[in-house]
Amino acid sequence: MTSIDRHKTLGLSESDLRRMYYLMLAARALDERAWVLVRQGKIAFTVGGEGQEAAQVGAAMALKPGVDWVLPYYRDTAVVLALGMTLEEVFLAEFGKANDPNSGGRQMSKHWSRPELRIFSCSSPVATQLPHAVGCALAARLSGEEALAWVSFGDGAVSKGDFHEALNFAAIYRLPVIFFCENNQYAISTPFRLQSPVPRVADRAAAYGIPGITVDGNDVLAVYEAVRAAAGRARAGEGPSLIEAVTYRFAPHTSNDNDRLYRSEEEIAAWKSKDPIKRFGGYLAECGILSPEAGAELARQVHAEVAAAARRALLAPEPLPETAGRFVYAEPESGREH
Amino acid sequence: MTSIDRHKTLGLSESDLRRMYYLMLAARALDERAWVLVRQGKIAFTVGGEGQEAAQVGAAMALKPGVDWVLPYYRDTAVVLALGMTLEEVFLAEFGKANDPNSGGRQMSKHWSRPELRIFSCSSPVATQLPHAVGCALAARLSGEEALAWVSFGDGAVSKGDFHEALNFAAIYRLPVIFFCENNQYAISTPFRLQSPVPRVADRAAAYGIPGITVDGNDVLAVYEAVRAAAGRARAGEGPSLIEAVTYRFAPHTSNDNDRLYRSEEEIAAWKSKDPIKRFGGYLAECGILSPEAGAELARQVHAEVAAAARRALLAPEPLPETAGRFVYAEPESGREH
Amino acid sequence: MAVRNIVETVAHTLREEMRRDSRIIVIGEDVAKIGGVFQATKGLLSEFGPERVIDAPLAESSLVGIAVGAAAAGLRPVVEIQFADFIYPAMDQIINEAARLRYRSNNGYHCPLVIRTPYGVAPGGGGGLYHNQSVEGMFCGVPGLKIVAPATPYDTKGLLIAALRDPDPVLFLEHKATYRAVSGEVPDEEYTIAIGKADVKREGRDLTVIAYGLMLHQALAAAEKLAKSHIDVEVVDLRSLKPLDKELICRSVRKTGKALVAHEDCLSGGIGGEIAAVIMEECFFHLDAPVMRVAAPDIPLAPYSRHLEEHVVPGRAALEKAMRELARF
Amino acid sequence: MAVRNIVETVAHTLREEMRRDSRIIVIGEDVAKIGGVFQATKGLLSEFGPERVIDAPLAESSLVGIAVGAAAAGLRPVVEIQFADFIYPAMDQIINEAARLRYRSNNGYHCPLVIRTPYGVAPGGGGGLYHNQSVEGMFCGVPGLKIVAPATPYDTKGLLIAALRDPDPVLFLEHKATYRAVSGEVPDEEYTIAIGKADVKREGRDLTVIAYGLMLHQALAAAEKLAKSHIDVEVVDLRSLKPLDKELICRSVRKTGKALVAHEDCLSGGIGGEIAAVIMEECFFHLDAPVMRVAAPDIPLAPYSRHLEEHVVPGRAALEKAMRELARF
Ligand SMILES: Cc1ncc(C[n+]2csc(CCOP(=O)(O)OP(=O)(O)O)c2C)c(N)n1
Ligand SMILES: Cc1ncc(C[n+]2csc(CCOP(=O)(O)OP(=O)(O)O)c2C)c(N)n1
Ligand SMILES: [Mg+2]
Ligand SMILES: [Mg+2]
Repeated sequence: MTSIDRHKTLGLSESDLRRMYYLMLAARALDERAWVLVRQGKIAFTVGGEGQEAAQVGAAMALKPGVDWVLPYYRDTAVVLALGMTLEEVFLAEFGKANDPNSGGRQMSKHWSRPELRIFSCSSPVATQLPHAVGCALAARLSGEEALAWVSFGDGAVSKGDFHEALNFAAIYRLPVIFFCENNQYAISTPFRLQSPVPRVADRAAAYGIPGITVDGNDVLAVYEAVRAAAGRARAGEGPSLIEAVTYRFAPHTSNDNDRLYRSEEEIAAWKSKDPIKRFGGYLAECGILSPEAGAELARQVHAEVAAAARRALLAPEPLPETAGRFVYAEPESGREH
Repeated sequence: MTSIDRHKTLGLSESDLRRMYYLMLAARALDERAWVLVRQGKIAFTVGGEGQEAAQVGAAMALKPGVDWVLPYYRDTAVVLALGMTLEEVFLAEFGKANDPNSGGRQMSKHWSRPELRIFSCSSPVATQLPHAVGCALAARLSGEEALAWVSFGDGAVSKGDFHEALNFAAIYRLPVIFFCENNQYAISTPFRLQSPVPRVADRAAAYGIPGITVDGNDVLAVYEAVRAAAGRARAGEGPSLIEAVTYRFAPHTSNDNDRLYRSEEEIAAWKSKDPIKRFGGYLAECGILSPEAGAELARQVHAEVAAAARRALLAPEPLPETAGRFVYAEPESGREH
Repeated sequence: MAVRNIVETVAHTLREEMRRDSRIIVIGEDVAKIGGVFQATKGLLSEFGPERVIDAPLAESSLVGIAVGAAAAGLRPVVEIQFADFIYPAMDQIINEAARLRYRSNNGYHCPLVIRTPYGVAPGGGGGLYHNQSVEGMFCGVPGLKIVAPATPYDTKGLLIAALRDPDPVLFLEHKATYRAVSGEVPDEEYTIAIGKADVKREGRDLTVIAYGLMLHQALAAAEKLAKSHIDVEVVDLRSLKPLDKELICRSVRKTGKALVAHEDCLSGGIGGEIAAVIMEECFFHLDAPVMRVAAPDIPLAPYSRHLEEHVVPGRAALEKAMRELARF
Repeated sequence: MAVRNIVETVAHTLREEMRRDSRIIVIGEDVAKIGGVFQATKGLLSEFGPERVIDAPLAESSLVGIAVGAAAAGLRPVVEIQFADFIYPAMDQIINEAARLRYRSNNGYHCPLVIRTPYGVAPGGGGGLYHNQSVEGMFCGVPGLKIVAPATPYDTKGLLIAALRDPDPVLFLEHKATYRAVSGEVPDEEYTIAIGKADVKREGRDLTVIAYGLMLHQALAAAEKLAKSHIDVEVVDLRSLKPLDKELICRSVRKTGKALVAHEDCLSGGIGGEIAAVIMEECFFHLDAPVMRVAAPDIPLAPYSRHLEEHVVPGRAALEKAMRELARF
């Protein structure tokens, strides 16, 4: 197998690869646009996944949209796009608009929720979603569904008791859960070595007797391969897996962060030279699937789409103040199935 | 090395061994007496460590009383006796008397606390003491003290987030902590296999990059050896260890439990045939340190001591109702150093 | 109509609802094999099997967290927290997750979850500082959560069915001292009691006592004693602590002009402050006396020694004294 | 005398006390290298080193738990919870451990621990449902704990020193909207303000407003406006939420005959109910009107969209309206 056969071995078609590349470009462009909106004072806050697109797209491609429970965390722009959320929907959340399908403007942006796509509701407290994923898997098993639960989180989340308790339960009951850590080296300013006594998040899997895989998170195909394998195990009743995608966050933690206080330009530059998008673009060019020129054209097109989506979202209506009290509890008249 | 040379290799003298045997007998007799007191209606509640004496005495013998921070859990009668708590003091707690040095009758029995011996205050919520031990070790290091922290807990406690968070922190900062799990196979009715996806608690150590040792918890010398080695590592600045002493609880969980609902007479009998006290008595006889006759005589003497201590404690004054409100906060007039 | 005590009623009602609704699962520490340390889930494992009745690992935070995920994904989990004193590790999942799920997803997800837990002092039970606590005061400020605390077998069944069918998270508090001590007739047929509805358990004209759980029974007993002194006490059983039945409370207080709120929890920060404030806000000009509170002093509940415990835990005597004082106004 | 804002005062006071007492350590997420996400621990790492200023792993439960152990073993830990919204995982360690340690050991151990945390809504800050919460109502029922919530730089210094020297656990609440918005003179010398003492920030005769944190400033501003309508408002700054300064509160209410309690937290279960109940108990016959409460509605605080946030968070306008209404009684 030469290096340009990798996607074939994985059963990915050329159109799959083009879609993956498109998703990575789109997520990047979207996140970058959000920073511009913050600087323009149009939104109060943003958080992005720039640099982590390979990890996110690789993982999402291995899931069944609308079937599997997906519990992404706040950096997973590319994940939700891959599952079917539109650019405009993400921007509606960015602006906190009334018809933001995630939360109707109640949550910070990137706090996902899309029941129709089985994208679970994401809150801010770190790691609380891990037990939720276990619960989704439990529900799926009990209902006789084939669904698995995929949940992502950062390297910081691994320190929390929730991580331990969730993996422990999932392992005891061999539940179909994929625990997917996007190890981007930092939890805000705190470097991984102050978060973890072991060099790899995947080393933690031994405590639960489950597979622990470390994968190059900037290699979209490698991530896809690892998650697909874990999904196979999950669907075959072989229980949970822990996957660590080693990657890097290019931008500050959020729009409230100044990352120059805790990491050097050199460090950032070194990681940027491993940009997962460039890398995947290189692979596509090498395979003759997308020439550099076609890639550049695609990037332009994506930027235009992103800009248009942002513009449309900006013009969408704001939430009505008097709706602030709705849905603290069920409303009988809301017509929703309880 | 023949089997009867073991204690010499460990540097334990004959009088050490006699003391260890005495402590095991005393703890057993004390715990058993407490059950009688419950049946007599003299106390409302008890909990005991019968069957776990080898683990407890073996561990405690490797610690420096009054120097090391000791955070025992509610089964550790033998641990506190080994550190210097008297039989009468334990009974004062059993009866909830005013001069119970543990809590003055405020806590359930076996909820230890003895500042003079650096025995930490033990509460009921499972596993909360693990981070406390880490904090004690942190304080000791910062004060330049040579003290380590030893903390014990059951197999159920391993499931809690506190376990994970405490080991993680201790490992990152290489703090002198010995995490000592008395794996007695059950958390109330819940068997270890429903608590743990891995066969050994010690397997968890891999997640923290620290030594994880499983030891026969019914072999007092083996436990001593393991804890002494961990203490050596801790004092040498090599960080924490996780030790699992595999043992069994002979009695019901507490006086409120009916263990026949979840385990068979055969299972209990099989473990009782491995009674750590009989086993150690056999070793002492084999070594010619304590003949069976002398052992029996010692047991009689211990029972008399225990009975006398219980009688004295029974006659001690009850707490005065109007003291119930004291020490919710510091009292300026109490004369205690803050 | 069967006569049952409260713990039997819990087990019986769970069984009946589990037969009717296959989405209900029961999960907690020691709830399956032995049917719970109080036997509140007795018999469920043998009827419904280990898929629906789960002996969970000792980890309250994920216990609730897993139930939140399962509830959102279509099940109807019933979590048992073995003692209310051990609910704190799960606060994050209860407050930040369960109670906010519907709101934050703009009605996209919801969380039909029941958290059952025994609370309160079992007098002389030797439970000490960690098997006797009341926690309701801490949760009554959590929007998105409902809290019920029935005091009779009849109300237990009706409210438990209502909780199990409620589309939002319900904290279901069972006073452990009532588990076996309080028995009563329980209809065989299914019925619900609306969450948020209080109940006048004794009518009276002179003053209103508002209580729940064990204190309800103490209040009723004290009211009988006062009746002999020709003081006619109305006793309101709150039953639901969130939402509060302000309407019924105020109707009663407007009638009697005097109110006493009783709870076993500490005075400061207990739910009594909220109720007293509501009464003042809504019925100030009907009040002939300040709203009184009978509660434990601000001391950790409850010290082990019976001598200390009795001193701390408010009982019938304290209630009676306060009621007489209030009547004298 | 330097002029400082509140967050600078926190950092400055910590530094001064750490110089005086080598037992003080600061531990929290991102407190060392970057000096905290709000810069409240800025400069401490470089002066005191990584042994005393610790960037802890992301784990609030053990963060407090480790500090409890360290406090009992002789240190004086200051824990930062990055946002009050993230304190819930630590509830067990705060309530069951820190607050009960002295009591349960019959004065054998104690826990001199300060937990600092920014709380409250930063208006328009985009913090959403998990960076805006108020948590004081939840802790005011915990015996063994003290709670302070200063509103000015002067009080921040005095209360922080008092907290750092207190032998018992103190929850130190810093309203994040005041961090940079509120500045004032801070004496250079050391001084303490007794925990449990409120302060009359504005004298008046017609009605008493009781507030703390950001609401104190809203109340003062509203009082100035009402002065133009010849309504003379007394504004009490609670400063300490536990213990409450009942004496000062009652002295003021007895004088004015009218009381309004204001907080940003939700109405139900907020600390206002407790205060209203106390006022009624102690000053009933001095009251010319019911004690009023201004608070957020029972809605999760606070939705992200500014349009929603503004609707939910009580501000100066709501206060002013209530004050006028109360004055009319
Ligand atoms: C329980 C909790 N504590 C603290 C925070 C504040 N906080 C938000 S993100 C974050 C760091 C998370 O790091 P990591 O898990 O590595 O994810 P990353 O942001 O690096 O992708 C922290 C401390 C929080 N949201 N929740
Ligand atoms: C947080 C918490 N949850 C539940 C309990 C109730 N409880 C007391 S002991 C116990 C089992 C503990 O088992 P293990 O840790 O194995 O210790 P063992 O009693 O077997 O020695 C449980 C569930 C508790 N004390 N604390
Ligand atoms: Mg990270
Ligand atoms: Mg055990």
